[in-house]
Amino acid sequence: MQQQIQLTVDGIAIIRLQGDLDHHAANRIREDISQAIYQGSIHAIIWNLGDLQFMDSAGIGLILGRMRDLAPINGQTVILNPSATMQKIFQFSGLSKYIWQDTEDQVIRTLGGILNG
Amino acid sequence: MQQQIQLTVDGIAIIRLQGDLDHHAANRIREDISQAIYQGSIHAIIWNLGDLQFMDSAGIGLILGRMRDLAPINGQTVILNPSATMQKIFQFSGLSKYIWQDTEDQVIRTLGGILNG
Amino acid sequence: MDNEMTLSFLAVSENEALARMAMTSFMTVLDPTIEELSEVKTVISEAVTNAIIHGYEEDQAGIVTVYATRIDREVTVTISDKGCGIADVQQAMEPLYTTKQQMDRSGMGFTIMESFTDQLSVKSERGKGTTVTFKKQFQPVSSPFATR
Amino acid sequence: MDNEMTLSFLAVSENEALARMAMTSFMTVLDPTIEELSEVKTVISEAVTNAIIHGYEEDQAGIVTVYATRIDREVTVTISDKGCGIADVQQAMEPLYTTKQQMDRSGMGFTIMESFTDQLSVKSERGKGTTVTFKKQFQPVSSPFATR
Ligand SMILES: Nc1ncnc2c1ncn2[C@@H]1O[C@H](COP(=O)(O)OP(=O)(O)O)[C@@H](O)[C@H]1O
Ligand SMILES: Nc1ncnc2c1ncn2[C@@H]1O[C@H](COP(=O)(O)OP(=O)(O)O)[C@@H](O)[C@H]1O
Repeated sequence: MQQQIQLTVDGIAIIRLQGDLDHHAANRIREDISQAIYQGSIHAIIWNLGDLQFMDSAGIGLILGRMRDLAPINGQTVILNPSATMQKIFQFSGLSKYIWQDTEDQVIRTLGGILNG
Repeated sequence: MQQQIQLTVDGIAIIRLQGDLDHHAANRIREDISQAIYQGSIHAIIWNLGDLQFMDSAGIGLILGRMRDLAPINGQTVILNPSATMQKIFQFSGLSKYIWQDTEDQVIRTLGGILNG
Repeated sequence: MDNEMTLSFLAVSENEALARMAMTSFMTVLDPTIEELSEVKTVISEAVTNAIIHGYEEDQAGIVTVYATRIDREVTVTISDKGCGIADVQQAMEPLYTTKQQMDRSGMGFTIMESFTDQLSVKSERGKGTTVTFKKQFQPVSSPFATR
Repeated sequence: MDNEMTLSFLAVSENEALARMAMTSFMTVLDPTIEELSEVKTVISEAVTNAIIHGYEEDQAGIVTVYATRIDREVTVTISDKGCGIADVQQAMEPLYTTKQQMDRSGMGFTIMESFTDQLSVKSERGKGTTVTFKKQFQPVSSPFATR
């Protein structure tokens, strides 16, 4: 499991996950992600799952947990490039409305508009 | 496990192996290889292991077995691109003298010279 | 029976991947579709994680066992622990129900397990442990709809 | 002990890959070098294949068991069968000695197992079965010579 966290100047965290996201992996990356969010005064998180090989409900827990972190400031959550199986898991969990069919850049532009407008 | 067998006009069989070569896989490909050898009136075999992920002593058995098939006609055996671990296995088995440091094309030219000269 | 395996391991979270890898290899011969493979891996991962974090409450001395059999194109798998057990199985299986929300658990484990299997049964006794059994039927290899 | 697993399966040759996959996953936490990983996989493959083709003579009802433990950076693995056993272990371990040359066996299994492990012991009793135990010490992760 590897993660890459990028913070944009307008307060968006792009989290790119690679490998297998299970309970073991989620425990190892949660702290890093939370820290980045708090330090960067983040208003939105983009979860790019394009390079994620596997995800179970630990992924749902990780994303829901960060949505709770962002809730006080009305932060946005966007999920990109889930596999077919991940899409089903998001659907069961009521998270499919956060899946966008766009590229990272498009999402950043759209969110920038929402956040600044 | 996948194998690709190519027969040249001057009676050389190039066997390219992919994946894991264990006892299970060797059993599945032995027949194909033996048939190609007999049908093609082959004088030499080039084993290209460049895409082989794993090999245990079943690989030694497979190669030694085909050397025995070629022995009556003084056929040649050449091994290309073994991994570091495979090199050790060939060394224990006395087969390292069949490992050439050349490309397939170079070997074909050299063997062509030997076979026709 | 065409094949059978039993895998037991300590209740440490690195073994969630071990269980998935072993099941992946056990299914190889069936030439599963990408979705069949990832769905079964997900179910295994959910059940094994539950055994580790709920059954044994991360007491790493606990042993989790995965028992799998294959008959033709049907796989039956049992994941069991001898941990604390579940007081009310029906409640536990409700979507979003979790006793560990502070640990970022979503309560979706059983829902996912039910959705991704053809049959699922959960047996549990308090103080004795929990056993999850599921069946999965794999599509015929010739299926033109399969993405392999 | 830092981790422990037991994997049992039917003596069918498709399970040679299963045993390798499970061991690969068991070693992941050690971040092994490519050679450490492939050497241990080779040893597992040799011992499991022997149990299947020699121990049980391909009687697919036989059960092969792989038991692995890890303490720090040392892994100890036992591969056992309840098959026919070996009459003369010393002779069996000689390079090139094989009782199945007609099956393309090379007789190099035990030689490879000895070369790729730090310690190897073989216990066998005719009619009772065979147990191969080996230890492998992994290089410290910081080693600058390691190809990972
Ligand atoms: N093996 C188990 N042993 C004890 N309790 C369990 C076990 N599996 C599940 N449970 C209980 O059932 C609840 C729901 O499980 P699940 O749907 O997988 O969600 P989650 O794991 O996210 O909590 C858990 O929170 C736990 O209380
Ligand atoms: N598990 C086993 N049960 C019975 N006999 C065995 C077992 N393992 C090895 N042997 C015997 O020892 C011989 C040498 O084994 P090995 O060095 O692995 O070479 P190979 O498998 O190529 O024959 C085998 O041919 C077989 O007679």
